[in-house]
Amino acid sequence: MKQSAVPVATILLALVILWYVFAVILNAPFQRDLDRRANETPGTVEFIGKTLSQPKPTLPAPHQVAVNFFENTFLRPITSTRSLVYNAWVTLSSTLLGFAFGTALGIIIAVGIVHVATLDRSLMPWIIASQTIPILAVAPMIIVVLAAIGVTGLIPKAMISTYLSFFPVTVGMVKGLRSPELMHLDLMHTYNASASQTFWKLRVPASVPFLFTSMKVAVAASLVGAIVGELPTGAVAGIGAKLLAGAYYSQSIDIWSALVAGSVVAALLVMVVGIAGRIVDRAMGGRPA
Amino acid sequence: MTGTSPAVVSASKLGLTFQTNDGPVQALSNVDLTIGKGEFVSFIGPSGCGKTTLLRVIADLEKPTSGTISVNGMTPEQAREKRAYGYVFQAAALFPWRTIERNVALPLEIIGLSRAEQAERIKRTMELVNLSGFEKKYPWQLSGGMQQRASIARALAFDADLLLMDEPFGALDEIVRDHLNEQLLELWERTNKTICFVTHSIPEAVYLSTRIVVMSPRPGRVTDIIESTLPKKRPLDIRETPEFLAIAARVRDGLRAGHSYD
Amino acid sequence: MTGTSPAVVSASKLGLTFQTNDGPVQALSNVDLTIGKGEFVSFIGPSGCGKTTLLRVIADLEKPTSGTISVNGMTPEQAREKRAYGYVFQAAALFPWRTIERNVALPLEIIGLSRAEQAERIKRTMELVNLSGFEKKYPWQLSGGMQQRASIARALAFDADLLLMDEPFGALDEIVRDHLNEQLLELWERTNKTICFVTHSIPEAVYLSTRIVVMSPRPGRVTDIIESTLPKKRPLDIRETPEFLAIAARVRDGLRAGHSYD
Amino acid sequence: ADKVTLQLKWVTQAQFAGYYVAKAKGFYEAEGLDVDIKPGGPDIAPEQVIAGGGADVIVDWMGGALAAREKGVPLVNIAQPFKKAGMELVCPKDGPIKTEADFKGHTLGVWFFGNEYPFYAWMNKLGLKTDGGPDGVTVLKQSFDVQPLIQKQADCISVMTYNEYWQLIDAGYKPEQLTVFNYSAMGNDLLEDGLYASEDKLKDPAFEDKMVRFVRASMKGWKYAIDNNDEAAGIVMDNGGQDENHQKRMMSEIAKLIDNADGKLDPATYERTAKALLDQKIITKAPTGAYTTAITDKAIK
Amino acid sequence: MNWLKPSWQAVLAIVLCVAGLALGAIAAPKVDPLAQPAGTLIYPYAATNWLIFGALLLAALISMARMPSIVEAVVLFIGAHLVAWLLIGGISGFEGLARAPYFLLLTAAWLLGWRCVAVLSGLRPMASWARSALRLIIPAIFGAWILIIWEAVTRGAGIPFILLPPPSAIGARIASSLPVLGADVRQTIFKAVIFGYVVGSSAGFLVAIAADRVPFLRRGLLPIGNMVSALPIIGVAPIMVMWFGFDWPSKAAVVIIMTFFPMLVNTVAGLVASGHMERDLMRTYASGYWPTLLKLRLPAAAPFIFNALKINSTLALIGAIVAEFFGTPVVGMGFRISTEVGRMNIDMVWAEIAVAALAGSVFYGVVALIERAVTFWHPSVRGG
Ligand SMILES: Nc1ncnc2c1ncn2[C@@H]1O[C@H](COP(=O)(O)OP(=O)(O)OP(=O)(O)O)[C@@H](O)[C@H]1O
Ligand SMILES: Nc1ncnc2c1ncn2[C@@H]1O[C@H](COP(=O)(O)OP(=O)(O)OP(=O)(O)O)[C@@H](O)[C@H]1O
Ligand SMILES: Cc1ncc(C[n+]2csc(CCO)c2C)c(N)n1
Ligand SMILES: [Mg+2]
Ligand SMILES: [Mg+2]
Repeated sequence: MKQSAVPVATILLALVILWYVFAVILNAPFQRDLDRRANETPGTVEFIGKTLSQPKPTLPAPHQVAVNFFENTFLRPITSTRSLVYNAWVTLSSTLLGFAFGTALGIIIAVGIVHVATLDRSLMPWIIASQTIPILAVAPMIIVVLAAIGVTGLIPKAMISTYLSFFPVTVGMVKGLRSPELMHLDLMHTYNASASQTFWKLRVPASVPFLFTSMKVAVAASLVGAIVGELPTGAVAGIGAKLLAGAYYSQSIDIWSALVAGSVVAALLVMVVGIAGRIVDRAMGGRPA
Repeated sequence: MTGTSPAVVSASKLGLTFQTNDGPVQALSNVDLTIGKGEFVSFIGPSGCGKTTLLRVIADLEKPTSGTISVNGMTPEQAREKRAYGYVFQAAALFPWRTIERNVALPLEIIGLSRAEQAERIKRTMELVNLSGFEKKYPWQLSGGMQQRASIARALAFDADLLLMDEPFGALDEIVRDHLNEQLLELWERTNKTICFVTHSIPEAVYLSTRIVVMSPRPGRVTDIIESTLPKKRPLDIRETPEFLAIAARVRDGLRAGHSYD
Repeated sequence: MTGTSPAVVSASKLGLTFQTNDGPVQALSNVDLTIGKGEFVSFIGPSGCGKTTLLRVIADLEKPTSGTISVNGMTPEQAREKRAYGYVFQAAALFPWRTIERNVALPLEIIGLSRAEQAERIKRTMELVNLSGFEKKYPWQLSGGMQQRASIARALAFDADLLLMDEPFGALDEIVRDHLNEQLLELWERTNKTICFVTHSIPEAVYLSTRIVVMSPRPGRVTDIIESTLPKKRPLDIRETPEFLAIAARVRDGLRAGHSYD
Repeated sequence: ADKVTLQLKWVTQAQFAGYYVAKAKGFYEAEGLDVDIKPGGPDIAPEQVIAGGGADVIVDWMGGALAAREKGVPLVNIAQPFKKAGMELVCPKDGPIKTEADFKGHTLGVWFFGNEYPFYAWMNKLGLKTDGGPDGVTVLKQSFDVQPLIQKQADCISVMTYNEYWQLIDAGYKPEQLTVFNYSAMGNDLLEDGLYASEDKLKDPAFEDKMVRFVRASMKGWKYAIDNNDEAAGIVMDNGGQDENHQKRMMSEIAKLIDNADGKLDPATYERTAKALLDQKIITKAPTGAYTTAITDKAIK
Repeated sequence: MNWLKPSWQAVLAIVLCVAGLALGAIAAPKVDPLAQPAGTLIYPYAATNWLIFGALLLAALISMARMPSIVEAVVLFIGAHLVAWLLIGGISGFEGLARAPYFLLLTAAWLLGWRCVAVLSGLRPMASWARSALRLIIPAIFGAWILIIWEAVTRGAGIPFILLPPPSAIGARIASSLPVLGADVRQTIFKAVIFGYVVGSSAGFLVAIAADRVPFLRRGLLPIGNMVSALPIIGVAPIMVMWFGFDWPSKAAVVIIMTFFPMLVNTVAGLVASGHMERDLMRTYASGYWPTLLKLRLPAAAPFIFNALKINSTLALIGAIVAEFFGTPVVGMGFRISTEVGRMNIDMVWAEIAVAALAGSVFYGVVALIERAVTFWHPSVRGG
């Protein structure tokens, strides 16, 4: 953890510099338009300064985003609907719920596919097909239908997260549950171990590396799902709502600070899953690389 | 075979052909064999002659492609389902995420033994293979020979009436080997188990067995079956007796005959 | 050591302690050893005494925690980077996605040999270990002994001046083993390679070696170093000579002394 | 009180101030109604919500409502608060387009999701193809912002008089630097925000009465909002609107579209809208019974 | 009783069928709009009522007799599908009027279909053509029942067309809109998806390698790579449109961002999957970083990398379609979906979704086939 501080900082610094360069380049044409319409001819330094301080820039400069992010994170009471902490929390809660459901569902389906020939043959193709349905297209319909039967609030959003996150888990776990060495399977066979014993004592431990890798992808997908799910619910609160509100009024700085908030949440979630994975690996006598 | 004791394994015209990417490989052909209760049968033969394959067929890990085989009068599958045998693989096949102790406990968990009984058996077998003190280590923290001993302990803890052992002592030094040979004989005598034992060591085969099955390669056939005339009680120095050496010579001849060198 | 030929391996006060979840394990302690060019040194000792660990230290696969070691006058790391040695592991370590032939070719690809030369070396070593005809098979389609032979072929094809072999013939029957022993001696004589050889077989150690290092366990120490007085040319039946048996007896005694049984 | 659920077509903004004001000022309560206002979004189709039973009455554009009616959701216009359309096409004066004659060969930003009908009707009238060929115009599906113009990806873009137009002004364009093609001014407008309910439900006198009260209170809300511009904007802000200044400006622009706040549908505009939709094959046969004046007649005496 | 071989599906089907009989008419009658004395009622299922009950009971009963599995499967197949056919045929003209027995019969027929699939899954034919035929037939029957239930429920319960159209309407729409669908597929899949998939997956792969190669990057790049994972499409898509224009390159950029992370994470995990002894072996050859990577670590990582490729094959499609909700030319699957929703042409929306599902499945299937060929040695492929 400690050793990563310097590299992360270095790379972030490089990114920020790159970001500034792009901000100037991307904001310049519009600034030139503005100046032309206003009949002004600023010097280079002044011009660059202006490109970095537009109220609705094409690409906001890092400091603009940082200021906005800081204000919305620390200067507002966390109960305020404008607080990023509040909005991140709203999104996070449906992310976590959806992730929990998605992981559970993904594992259950994988277990079914690995153990039941009928499911292996018939279900997998349809699961794949289901994943190609663009959620943004069906999310509103799902939410309308659910609202009609009285289900509102967290659950519909979490369902979209679930839908997006179960698939990586299924794919990874089908592979992982089938990854034990043949000799280990033979060993269990000689004990006439039941399917559930083989499952718990062999397949599950063998699938752990696949599980945690899949869960990292799933938790990220789940967050995307939660954000997408916020849109058709009227976008009242959450990171998705902030994004949308920013988009209506081209408030690019708001959009970017919401994006940054989303990314930070994502990085934290992925890190937590990674740490959980490492703890489990350690508990399983994992050999240091 | 004596015919008096009931057959534990009985194979006739057994054959097995593997289909591989570049054509079929005949691993067993026309194997006829009967093993009675309480026998100690060693299998010896050049590398790749089908010893492991034969053991795997008995254990229902491989299906023969011709001929018939029965174990305890049942199909191998039924026998396996009745947990009729314990198997020691040629490689240790320990689970890397379990400590040695938990590896030995694996079959005991599966048959549903109580914690206390598990602990008792683990302790006993770990002592038998001289691994006490390594209970809490993970497999990769053990030397090759120690891993092999752990896998023997696991099979012995399982305590089935038929033991299938595929070169269990291959990675052990002479002294440990002698010790384990003695222990195994003692166990066999005491419990009247039936043991099928693959080895590459002629003295080991002669020392342990009531019968020695000599096999020859491609396709794996049984070329000779040698009944041992040694008494049941066998001190280690029986290995210097002329009787012992005579049997060993006969095995060596059988082995050489089936070999492609010289 | 004679001191005339330059030292290939020279260790002094070598020690290695593994840190494990339940405390440190001292695998090597105070090992002093010099191996000259062209020597054939066998390591023998009870299971878990540190033979593999010592070989791994020489090969720079493990860092000693005390003492010093040099290989060809360099650190083990430099020697490894100069590709000073070939290593045969205790397990076969074949890559499952490569055929046997491509497994043997692996080191040759890495040192960048031409296709033609690769083919030539593969053919030669595959014949040497008697695996011709199995070039196109995958590892899991081979018996245990065949896999071990493939891994020997791989090391021989690599053709380094120092060979580190960890129980290379453990899974082979006596006849193949005798054959490979002869072949190895012949190769050693012809090429003046230096060979470090771990084995559990006393006759094998005596038959092959110019020196036999006897080790004792926990912590792994060198308890005896036995110079062989046998001539360089050794027909197989040298194993019946009294001289041979005397050396073997001395090794056995050394081994027994370090053992925890009897 | 009787429960009524209203589904809006878009997010909370002054475009719907009348309803929020009516709720905040207790006009609904006074009529014995308990109104639940559900904001919409870019991918909420109010027609689907009402079909699924999620709303009693919706705010919709007539194009969408008539299309849904043909697909088996019998929507009926019960009131038409917006008399004029707010949509227009704007082009910067320093660009290539000054008049309708200049369109050929250029890229125009258009909103879809049911908002594209007036545009296509107009192009139809001008005889311009919309397939991107050299003889026609290239159509760009515009997202909900004015970026295509700022990025110069389009030569003209769609705006609402009350919303995106002001974003252009905020972005530094001066009104005199923009050429505006207003659909209402050109007589190409199709009816925008109206209130629609289900024909089946309206057969129930109790429901009809509820709607009468709802429309009466809503129009009272609109009138109040027009008269108290800044307070109305404040109420919108309280309900989740963004950017107070923007809402105030929007409110005053909306007031120009509301006209006299009687909510009555002008049959002539209705006929023109229906015909334009028919011409473009958005609907296949002339709709019947798609509106009723009964509600507004009772509501506004 | 030796000739009897009960299955719970068939028994339950019979129970449901009897319950249906007890509850009366399958669907409510309606007023005939054409009949002369106005107000005359016409009744549904007048001719087929007994045929439906009869076929169902017969198929269920026969299936429980002891006979070759293949015959049983055929009987079940015919029974289940005949009943479904008659039910759906009979409801036309009476949409929304179905009563409880309609749904009970549908469930019973579905149970027979299920039993049929179960019987077929148990078959182990010798001929290889029969095996491949089964491999196709089983998912096909499963899928057919998804469609049958969908059709029967939407029509039986009279679900509004603009909420969920029946599959038959979607099918008709697909047939009549092939040119439009073709153009959309070309725009979305052949341009944005394939390009974005290849570039995004490669980028994730290369960054993983870079992070592996340079420890400094590993510590710095991976946390930042994790941040990319959550850049939500809806946040990023408008920005990409801003940067790369409204045509397909901006969609490809979104796909790149979406596919990057799964590949990054999986490659990183895969690179540590090789065994210790194998890595030691390569060390003894003083094998450099790249040979070790190529000859040992990448092959060992292949199962993980293919996982990412599979997940990405569906993600890429979602990404491209959703990105088209923002600013596009007037062609593309996402464009069509979002506009046709606005026009209440929900059948067209589902037609696009069906095409997307088909394309995604083919895409996934191709990746899975390549995986089998490349990782033939892995226990999961060798059979575990
Ligand atoms: N899964 C398999 N697929 C194809 N061929 C196989 C397979 N398993 C074994 N064989 C082949 O069958 C033959 C017999 O193998 P087996 O493992 O039984 O030999 P073995 O007698 O145990 O040899 P060893 O003493 O070397 O272990 C060999 O030629 C081997 O190549
Ligand atoms: N990676 C490791 N971590 C911890 N302890 C280890 C590790 N490797 C080996 N050991 C311990 O070091 C000691 C020596 O092991 P080593 O493998 O060198 O024995 P060996 O002489 O090769 O035995 P064998 O003949 O059984 O192969 C053993 O007690 C073993 O448990
Ligand atoms: C996707 C999308 N469609 C339409 C509009 C235009 N618009 C702005 S306000 C409003 C409400 C109409 O009642 C509408 C339609 C948009 N901005 N984004
Ligand atoms: Mg074998
Ligand atoms: Mg060792």
